[in-house]
Amino acid sequence: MKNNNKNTGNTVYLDHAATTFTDPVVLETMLPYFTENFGNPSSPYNIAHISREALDKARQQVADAINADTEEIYFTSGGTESDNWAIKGVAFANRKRGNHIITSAIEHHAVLHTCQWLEKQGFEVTYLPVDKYGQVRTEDVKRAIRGDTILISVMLANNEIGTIQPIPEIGRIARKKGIYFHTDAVQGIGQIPVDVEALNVDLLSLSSHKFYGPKGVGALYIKKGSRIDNHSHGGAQEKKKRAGTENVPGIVGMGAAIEQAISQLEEHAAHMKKLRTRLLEGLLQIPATHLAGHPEKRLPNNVNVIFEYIEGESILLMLNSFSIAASTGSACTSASLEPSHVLIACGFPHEIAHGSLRLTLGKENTEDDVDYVLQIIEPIIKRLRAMSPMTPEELRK
Amino acid sequence: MKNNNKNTGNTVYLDHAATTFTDPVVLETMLPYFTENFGNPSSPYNIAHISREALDKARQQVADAINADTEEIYFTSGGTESDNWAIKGVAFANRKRGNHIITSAIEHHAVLHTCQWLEKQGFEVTYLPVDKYGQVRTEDVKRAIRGDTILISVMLANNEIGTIQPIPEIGRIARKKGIYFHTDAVQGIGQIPVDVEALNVDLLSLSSHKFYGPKGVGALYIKKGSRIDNHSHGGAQEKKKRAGTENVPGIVGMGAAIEQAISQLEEHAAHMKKLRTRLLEGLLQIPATHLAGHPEKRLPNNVNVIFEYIEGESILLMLNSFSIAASTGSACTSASLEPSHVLIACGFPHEIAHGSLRLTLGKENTEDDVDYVLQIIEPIIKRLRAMSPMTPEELRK
Amino acid sequence: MMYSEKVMEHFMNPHNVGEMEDADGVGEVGNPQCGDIMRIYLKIEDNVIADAKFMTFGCGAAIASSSMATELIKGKTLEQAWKVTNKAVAEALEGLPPVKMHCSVLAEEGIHKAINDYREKQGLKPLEEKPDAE
Ligand SMILES: Cc1ncc(COP(=O)(O)O)c(C=O)c1O
Ligand SMILES: Cc1ncc(COP(=O)(O)O)c(C=O)c1O
Ligand code: FES
Ligand code: FES
Repeated sequence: MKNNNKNTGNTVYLDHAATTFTDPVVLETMLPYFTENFGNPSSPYNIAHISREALDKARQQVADAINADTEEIYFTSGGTESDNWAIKGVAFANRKRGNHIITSAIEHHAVLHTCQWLEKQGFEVTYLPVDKYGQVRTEDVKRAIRGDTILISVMLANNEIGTIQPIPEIGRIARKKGIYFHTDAVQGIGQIPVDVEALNVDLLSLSSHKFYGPKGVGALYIKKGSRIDNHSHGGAQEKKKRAGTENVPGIVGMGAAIEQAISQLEEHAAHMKKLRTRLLEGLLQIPATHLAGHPEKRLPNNVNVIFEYIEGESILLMLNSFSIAASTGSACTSASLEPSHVLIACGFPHEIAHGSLRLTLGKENTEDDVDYVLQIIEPIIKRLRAMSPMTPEELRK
Repeated sequence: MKNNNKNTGNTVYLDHAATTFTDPVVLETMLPYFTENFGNPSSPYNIAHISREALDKARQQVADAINADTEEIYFTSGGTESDNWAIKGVAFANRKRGNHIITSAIEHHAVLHTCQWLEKQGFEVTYLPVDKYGQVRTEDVKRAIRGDTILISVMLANNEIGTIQPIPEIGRIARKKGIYFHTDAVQGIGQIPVDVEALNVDLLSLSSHKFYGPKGVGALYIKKGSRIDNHSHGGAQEKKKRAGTENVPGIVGMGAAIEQAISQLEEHAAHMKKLRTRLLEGLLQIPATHLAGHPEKRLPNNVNVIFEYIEGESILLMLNSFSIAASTGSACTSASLEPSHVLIACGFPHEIAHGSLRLTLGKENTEDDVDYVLQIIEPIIKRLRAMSPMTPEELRK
Repeated sequence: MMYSEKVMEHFMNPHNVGEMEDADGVGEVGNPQCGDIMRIYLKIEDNVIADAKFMTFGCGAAIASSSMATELIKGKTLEQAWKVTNKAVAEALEGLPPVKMHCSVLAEEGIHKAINDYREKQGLKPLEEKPDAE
């Protein structure tokens, strides 16, 4: 019954939003850059020239994937660095123009915690609310804009509930007002089309390990002419904006992975949607189960459901004992002992948010995986509800 | 005659200070973490537990290598990030105590450019001069200290001339005054013993690709109790000080590489010194050739010579045509068209600094490599001098 | 997983789960910070805990702690049971991760509340919580 995938072994891995394995084809492209083609791209001899060309190629692959120019792509160490750089970099470089920033309540912590830190540095930040599906309302964006607003940052698609945000519309508003617009596309890329022109963005964050590339590498798209502080100081790498010897194998891997992800986009999305529908239909058969996030405007690989009366970590533990890997927004798995800020922003009460289960599909998943999960999960929910003092009588049987 | 190494192919690679290949043994340890053991270390299921344990092990390996505690090791994306974080992080976190920083004129750009940037933010920076061997004088450190000095940053060993700095002594001075002391040990580790206790440092930077580990990963040692700002904001990784999904394969590689480097330290240094002596003796046979850096207090793998009357880039080009990879401090290879700030700080006039050649040995180099280089280089120097209007008559023959 | 084998054993196959119709003492506690709820039922005969049951809404540590705590107090006098600390529960579980210690505190508090519920029904003065119950 269980899938036996060559990467995930006998685990049914349903946490692709947390990270993906590096595709063996991608890893293959990286390997020569660890050993033979190991030269420092800044060096002036043949062996280093190969590294430089590899960087150029990867930059082209990333640029092509999001319809940007190669000079607009800056490699970073991951999505968090890209988000931190975009937001701090634009904030400080444009402080003379104003010190107000707009973001949303459901951003990834890489954006939220950066904004909170900026508040301590004297910036003012508006955190936009979302509707019950986790969508930012464009009218709220319009209303939040002030004369001193210098940056808007709203994610393309949410990592927990998969809700896709109205980025092109927000971008249009931002552009009309001459306000920088950043989007965190870490979860979107490889799942839905990402085109910096169509999205009307000035900055866009990517992270390689979310689309079958290696961990520890990402990119920031910076539209030509944008005013942004350099991220780090040192050598002349990345046009002097982000110093440090380049992670050549990682960047090569990111390039190969994004090219593959884009070339397989439609096929992949269709596969994901099919599995998602099957999975979701099965899960919603379980009583007192709710979908979190938007029913349609969501990432094709994201399922997020809430089982009332029980707690997410215990669901994960039981799933783990059946070799199913998943995620939850329960407070009990977070260091802060607060349930997911995303579910709370969608209006779920604390005790309900506790029962969340996120299943994010990946390309290696099969219908058998879905059926296996459905078969395993129902008795788990029943057992946990049987133990819970909150479960109403009729659900205990 | 030429070495045929399985990593450097038919290149005689003598630029190990720029970067090293990833040791195949190290790469081997990394591979499972790209594919099977790919879980996100923050996730609560078995497949992720393996990643967490791998991080723990690597952190132990790095801690052991420099005689630190595991809680004092923070993984970064490389030496540049470590330097940037150490200096900016301490500067801003301790601004209330003072805004004066001391560093040296021969630091890597990752330190120098960071300090220059801090000057724009209102900090005052003293750049200590060096003697003709490139050494900072401890009396100069003492003299430079003011009531508002909050940080001293002096590198352990210089990347261009290999000169080893009196770090334990500077550390003693800093500690007595209660001033944070950072050292950039990027070039030292794996070549000379590095012990944070013996060095009296509070912060120490490392970069994996300088000791046969992968590129794109480094570490910052932060002594317990140090006051330093967080580097990036987001998830709770690296004890909330440096957010971002960990580069697990890279970190595993860094751990394996540093353990290997330390276990082979003496043997490696002896091998390097033997080759270095042979190489240097041969090079100094060439007339009007000078050693740059300290004759004894230098990294065992570093040779830096200056050939009068000619220019480094042309030497590199010719060496490259004979498959020899090397480096120069000539202005002609630097984007800024300035010769090496290190050679200038040592007192070499501009036109002399132009003729520098850095050869940094590595573990795969052999006596045959050295003999090959010596055989190739003499006629190259002769040819270039024959073309140069500056060459005195007696050297043209 | 971050839990000990013992925790997983008690989580996967918890002892003493269920409601108790004719309980002599019931204690319900919850950690508002975390939104978890634990209900402890006691059957008491001659000042001895003849049976204990629990219902818990919470994480793996909370469920395993409920199971272990009820197991530990069965057969003990009320005075002995009162002295079963959250530390004893955690130790019996071969340790809990530091961030999960508060889940075992819940078990200790639940037992105390159930014992005092019984005492009050008997017209006895409730026992006092030690201020440093942690
Ligand atoms: C939406 C979003 N933004 C940013 C990040 C951070 O990326 P990384 O962990 O690669 O730094 C993640 C993933 O954790 C994410 O899902
Ligand atoms: C002394 C020194 N510090 C810092 C660095 C920067 O390290 P990285 O290029 O890994 O960021 C280097 C190498 O380039 C170096 O030699
Ligand atoms: S002579 Fe051409 S750059 Fe110096
Ligand atoms: S019940 Fe929430 S952490 Fe244990």
